[in-house]
Amino acid sequence: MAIRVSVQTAAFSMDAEHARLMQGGHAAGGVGAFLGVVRGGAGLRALTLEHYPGMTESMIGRIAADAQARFGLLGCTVIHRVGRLVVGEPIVLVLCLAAHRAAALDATAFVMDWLKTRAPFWKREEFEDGRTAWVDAREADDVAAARWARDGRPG
Amino acid sequence: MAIRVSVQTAAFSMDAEHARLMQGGHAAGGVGAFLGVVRGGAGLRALTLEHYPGMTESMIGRIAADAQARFGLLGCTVIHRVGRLVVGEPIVLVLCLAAHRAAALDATAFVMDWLKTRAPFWKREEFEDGRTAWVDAREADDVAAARWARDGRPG
Amino acid sequence: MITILYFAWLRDRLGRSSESMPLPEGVRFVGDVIRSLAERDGEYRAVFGLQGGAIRCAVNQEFAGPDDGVRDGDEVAFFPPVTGG
Amino acid sequence: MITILYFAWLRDRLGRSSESMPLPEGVRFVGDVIRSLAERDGEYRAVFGLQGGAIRCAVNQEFAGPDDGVRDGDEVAFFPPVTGG
Repeated sequence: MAIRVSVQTAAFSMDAEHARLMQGGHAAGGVGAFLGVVRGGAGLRALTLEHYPGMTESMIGRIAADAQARFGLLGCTVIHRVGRLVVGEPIVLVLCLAAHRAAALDATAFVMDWLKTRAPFWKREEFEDGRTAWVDAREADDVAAARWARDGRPG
Repeated sequence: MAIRVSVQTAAFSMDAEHARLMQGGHAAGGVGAFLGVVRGGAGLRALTLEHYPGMTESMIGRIAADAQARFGLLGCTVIHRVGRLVVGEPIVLVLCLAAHRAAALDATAFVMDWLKTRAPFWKREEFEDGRTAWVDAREADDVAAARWARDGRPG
Repeated sequence: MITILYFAWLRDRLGRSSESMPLPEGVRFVGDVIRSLAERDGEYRAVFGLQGGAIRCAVNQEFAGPDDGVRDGDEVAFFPPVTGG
Repeated sequence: MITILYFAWLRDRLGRSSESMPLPEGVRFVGDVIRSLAERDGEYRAVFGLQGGAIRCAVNQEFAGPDDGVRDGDEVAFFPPVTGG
């Protein structure tokens, strides 16, 4: 089981990450994935993402390890970008490798839900008119994460 | 809403398909994805995929349109390879673009479940010892697809 | 005339991927087509007689069952349960 | 000494991203640290007094609540609710 966590300013390649993940062997039947992008609207121009170096990587690693145990993953890659990202740019990539598609896709949802609520990132919005504002945490994200809580929560 | 369906022998690029899908505009928050690969084991060397040209494309197009309506997708790409594919090679790529991650990931599972049960593909296994055998349909796939049946089934 | 297509192990066993034939007298449904094919010799009888339950059908590229109609000019396909994805 | 880190709007409002300070007499829990910061002037009072409910904490990079302990040498971080992904 290969867990790969990266917090970086650079863009990422799904193809390259998939190729790296597949080195894990031949028992895999598929990769579930989510790629989050900066959603536009209401005059938004860009987001600037800030994080807590050290804690971010350890929290994401723990979430990935929990997903591996819970869904029997053969590999899990989480790449989260920080810095300034304009509308449409990728922010986050989660890849979960499993023998079967249901585990791969459920694990992807699990990792995203916990990433939203337990990984120390913050977003500052930057609008076309030059205004900036910190994004509030969404209560909906806590609800989404709580649905996995039967077996305890990451972190 | 851009639906793209391709049945092809050639490999595909997730990065290229993601870039194409994102041309749909700036309301998107993320892409749910599943990439299926040839799973090894029990001496398997390769699969040869055969399909029903014409019917395949129309069935997949219908499944994608159903997913769009049900989950409010902003775009959906389904690429399915045919021909001979060795263990570890990608078979199928589903990308679902949505405003929010839950819709994107649920739609991806929906498309995969119906693809397994309603798209006319058949697989012939080829083993290391030269033996070949047609793959039987899995009853589990019918069960997976049936969980979406509340609002009727594609096809 | 109707066009009949065979896929996967049906094609292998029957030794052909398609054929054209006049719509036989009295044949109005998919079930009638299956019965008329089962009346042939050799592999046809084995495939469409005993193993009928493992065969799926499409008429004009839509999934169809034994009670669905077949008309002159139709494309009728027979194949095993699908295994895509 | 403890190290205190501030992130996001806390850093903006307090005008610093970190500081070191001796562990004050009688301070044993996160809640004690928050109260001692709220006793400072200006923005500190506003941030740690009135707005305390909107602030999250980590001790040595683990999420922590007001009842969690703080010891000499710890890294204590204050930040708004997280918004990753």
